[in-house]
Amino acid sequence: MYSEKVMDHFNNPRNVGVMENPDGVGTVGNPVCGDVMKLYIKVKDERIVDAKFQTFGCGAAIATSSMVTEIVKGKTIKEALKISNKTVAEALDGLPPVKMHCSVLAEEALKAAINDYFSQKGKSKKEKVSKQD
Amino acid sequence: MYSEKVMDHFNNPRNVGVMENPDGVGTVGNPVCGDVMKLYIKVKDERIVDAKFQTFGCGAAIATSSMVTEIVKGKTIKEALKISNKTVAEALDGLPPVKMHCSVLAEEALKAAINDYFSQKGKSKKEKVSKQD
Amino acid sequence: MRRVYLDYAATTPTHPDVVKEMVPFLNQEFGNPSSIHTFGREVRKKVEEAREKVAHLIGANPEEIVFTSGGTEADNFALIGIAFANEKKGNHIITSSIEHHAVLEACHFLEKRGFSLTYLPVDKDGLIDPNDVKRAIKNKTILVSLMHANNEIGTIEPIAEIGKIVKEKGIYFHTDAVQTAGILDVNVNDLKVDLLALSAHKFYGPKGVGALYIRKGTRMVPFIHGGHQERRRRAGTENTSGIIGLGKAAEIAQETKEKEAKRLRELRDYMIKEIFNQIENVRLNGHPIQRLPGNINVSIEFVEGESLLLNLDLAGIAASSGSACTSDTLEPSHVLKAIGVPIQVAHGSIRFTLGKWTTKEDIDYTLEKLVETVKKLRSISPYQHDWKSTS
Amino acid sequence: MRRVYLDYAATTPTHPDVVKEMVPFLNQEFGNPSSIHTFGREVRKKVEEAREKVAHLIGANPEEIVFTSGGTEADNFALIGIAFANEKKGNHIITSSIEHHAVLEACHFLEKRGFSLTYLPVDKDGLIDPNDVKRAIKNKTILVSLMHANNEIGTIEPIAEIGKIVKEKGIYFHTDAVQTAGILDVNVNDLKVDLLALSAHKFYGPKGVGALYIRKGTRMVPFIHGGHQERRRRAGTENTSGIIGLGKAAEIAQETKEKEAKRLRELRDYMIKEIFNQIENVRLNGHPIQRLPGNINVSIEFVEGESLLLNLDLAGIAASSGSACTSDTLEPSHVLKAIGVPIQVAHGSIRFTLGKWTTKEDIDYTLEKLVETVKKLRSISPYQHDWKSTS
Ligand SMILES: Cc1ncc(COP(=O)(O)O)c(C=O)c1O
Ligand SMILES: Cc1ncc(COP(=O)(O)O)c(C=O)c1O
Repeated sequence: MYSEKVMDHFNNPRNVGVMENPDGVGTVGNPVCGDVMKLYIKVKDERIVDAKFQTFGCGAAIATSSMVTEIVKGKTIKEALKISNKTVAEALDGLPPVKMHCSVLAEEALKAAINDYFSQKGKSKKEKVSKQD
Repeated sequence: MYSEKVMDHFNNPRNVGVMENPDGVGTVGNPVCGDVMKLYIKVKDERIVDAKFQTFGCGAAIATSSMVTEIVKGKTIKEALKISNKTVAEALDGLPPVKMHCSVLAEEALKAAINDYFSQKGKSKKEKVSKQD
Repeated sequence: MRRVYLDYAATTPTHPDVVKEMVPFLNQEFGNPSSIHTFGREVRKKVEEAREKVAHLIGANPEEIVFTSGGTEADNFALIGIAFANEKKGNHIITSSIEHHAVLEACHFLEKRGFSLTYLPVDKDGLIDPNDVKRAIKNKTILVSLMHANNEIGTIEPIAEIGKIVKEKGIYFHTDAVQTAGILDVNVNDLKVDLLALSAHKFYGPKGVGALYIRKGTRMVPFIHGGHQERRRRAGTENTSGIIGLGKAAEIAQETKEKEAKRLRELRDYMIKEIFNQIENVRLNGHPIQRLPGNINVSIEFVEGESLLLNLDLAGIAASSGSACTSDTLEPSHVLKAIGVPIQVAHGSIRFTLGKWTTKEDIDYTLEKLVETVKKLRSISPYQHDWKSTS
Repeated sequence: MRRVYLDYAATTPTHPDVVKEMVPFLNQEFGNPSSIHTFGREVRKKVEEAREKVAHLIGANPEEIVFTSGGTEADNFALIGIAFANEKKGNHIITSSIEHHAVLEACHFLEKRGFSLTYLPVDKDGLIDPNDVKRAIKNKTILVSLMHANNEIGTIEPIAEIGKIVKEKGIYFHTDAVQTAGILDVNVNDLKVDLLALSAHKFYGPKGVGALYIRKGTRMVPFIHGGHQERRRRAGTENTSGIIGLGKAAEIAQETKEKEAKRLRELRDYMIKEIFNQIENVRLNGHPIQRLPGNINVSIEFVEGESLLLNLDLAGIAASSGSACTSDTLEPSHVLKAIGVPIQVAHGSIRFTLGKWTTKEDIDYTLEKLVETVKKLRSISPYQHDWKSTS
């Protein structure tokens, strides 16, 4: 069902946990739908220097959360905004069709965290990032 | 499907063949239906002293023909007229339901042969035997 | 790695003695039972012996047993066969909201073809109320179809009591006994049913073979049309090795089911008790007592079911989030919904089903891994502190 | 006693290599392929491999293969699934008078439910005329269903030619290839069919499993309703060992069928020639050339078929009077009737079907016993002198 990469990230998720004093936090999903992702980022000079997550959800939800934190670390905010759900899914060697929505959730969580970062920086009005599909 | 007795009479039919100068001959059935029986009897002092048959038909048709000739030998005409299809079927340890009509055919062949015997004796008007079901 | 199979309600391994009976009918005694030659007649005899064994298991006459390709076909046959044969009499059918998809989807098919369906509710333990059945019966009702025990939550329904009501009204009564035949005492006369579906692979027989009991005199049309097999009630060359396997499984079940059920109930109750002892915020789904001997279904809050299953699988443990056939969808189970489990809680549901080869050691190992996994998943979850328990 | 099986068209022994593949899936790899745990996933993989092999055998894509409980279910599924899904478009279906009961009885079922059927005639060799198909097509025609080869008389129909006609009209085309799949070259694109039924036990696979090819985009409803198996097109827990056996049988057939067909044609023609040499008043039923490699069907006048079969059976030889599933009735075969064999001659018909383990010695032994038996039965018959040959 899942690729080896998915299973690896599911079984040994990277960057799990709460971040103290994050620069941005995004929470997406809904327990009724079975998936909630909370993504924390730390930003220095417009570059994401650390990322952490907490996720309630299926195997794909946990793996995509883990993968997106890995991908995003070291990227500039600009670069990070270019990360799409496909980037995440491909980095995991693909996801089953019924699980593609988890990668969308991961993308949304990242965008939400970056938005939060902008808000905190008082930039929210100028550079509001819109949710992509 | 068939009892051992049926298979025995089918495989080694008793009294097969043409009878020279029979006292009565009955032919029943129709090749279109898949069964034709021809029964010959020799009568002495109102007693059937010999019987022979020729049959075109299924295993049950051959076995019932064989059995009826065995049963009838040595019987008086009166006794022979009491032989029903059930007598024949039971003597063969039963027949499958779809094959019961073969025992009816055997009974009819016997009745036809006896009728023929009566006709030849000029008795046909007085003692005509009616077909039973 | 230790491997522990706790998904006996999804399917069971075929008993080695059953396998031994089956194999010769693949290659040696391979005749078509409809053939009149010796090759065919030898097999015909064994098929009829299997029919007797299955009949015996459920207190029926052999002529009342029709072999099918499994429980699903048997359920479809019962519903569609009765519906199409009796539509002049009426078009109303009563069933429940917690039936297996084999019944529910056949009902949806019939709805599309002009039949009217009533889906009865169940209480919080999954029980159908016999009074609801009584109230639902109309002039046009031709069939009531209710499962003997539910495959997800294990609740055993009051079929005999309902049977009495349905019989009084002169309506056909079908029960899906796929989860109980070969496991519990199942008798068609005690249950007062006209039709009963069973499936070999739920009691140590092979997959792909089952049977429908059809009470003598029941008016129905065939479901699979063709040759004269099964007294013209089910066409198609017989799955001879499968049928003979089903017969053997029935024979073994007849002898062992009582003792085995007792053993499983003890293991089941031990496991439930320990889950409650060792994990917080858990609820048991299904009736606490009127319950299949091997069924444990719990909702573990703040944990999502699939990750639970996958983690257990990585530890060698096979469990299920419900019925195997729905696990490829994302919708939470219709059964949990029907008993009123909140959706976010339903997501954290897991079913362990115990069987012939389950040991206490298996249960202890599973408990250990379950506790570990729940701890881990809750620690990853953003909600371990925020969420309020809903139980 | 020597035992000679010449009823391969009724069923075949499962190939030892197929048995070897199947058995582990009963007891060891016993998981339910719908389960997401390892026990289930291991089996799912094998089921999908089997699907690929079956697809490969008939030139299809794996997603176009749906496993069924045999040829009969596959035929029912094709006819009823298309009919119910397309009834808004039309209610007319075309088939032939020599189809297997699996098709004919499904047609009768549909007739009772408002569909209109045309049963095309055949010529004296059993051939369907493509022009008849063309002429029978109406505005309301939604499906044409014609068999690839006849199971009784072995005639191979011009399916590709008919497929061209049907396709031009945009009508669905089903072929019952139960007697040809695994035996001849069968390719769904060459044949231009949208649906094709096959059955494992006709080519050295197990009984009780088959497949329906459904061309991508074909509009149809499921026949068995329930869980999500087979991409929701056929519900019911999969007969895993059976499906894996079917896959293996397909693989073996792929490699061996061409050579085997050649070998059988030679044996077949030898046997036909010798029957005509050694027995008087015999006629061959079915096409002399467009004929299944292993099929011999002859009417032996002045002899009744069942006694012929029983006598051969006593000599250890298994043959058939037609299709196995009709041999429990007394009616002469509808196929022989359709090709114009007089009824009294039809009664003396016998079918020998040759297969993988048939040797020349088997044929010679059979010829010897056949000649003996015919002689014996004709000598018992009241008609050996009186009857006129009708041939
Ligand atoms: C209650 C119930 N009914 C019907 C079925 C279907 O039976 P089968 O798997 O043999 O198709 C199942 C199991 O899958 C079941 O648990
Ligand atoms: C031409 C044909 N169609 C359909 C069938 C039915 O297939 P099955 O025996 O697998 O049900 C058969 C054989 O019995 C057949 O010969």
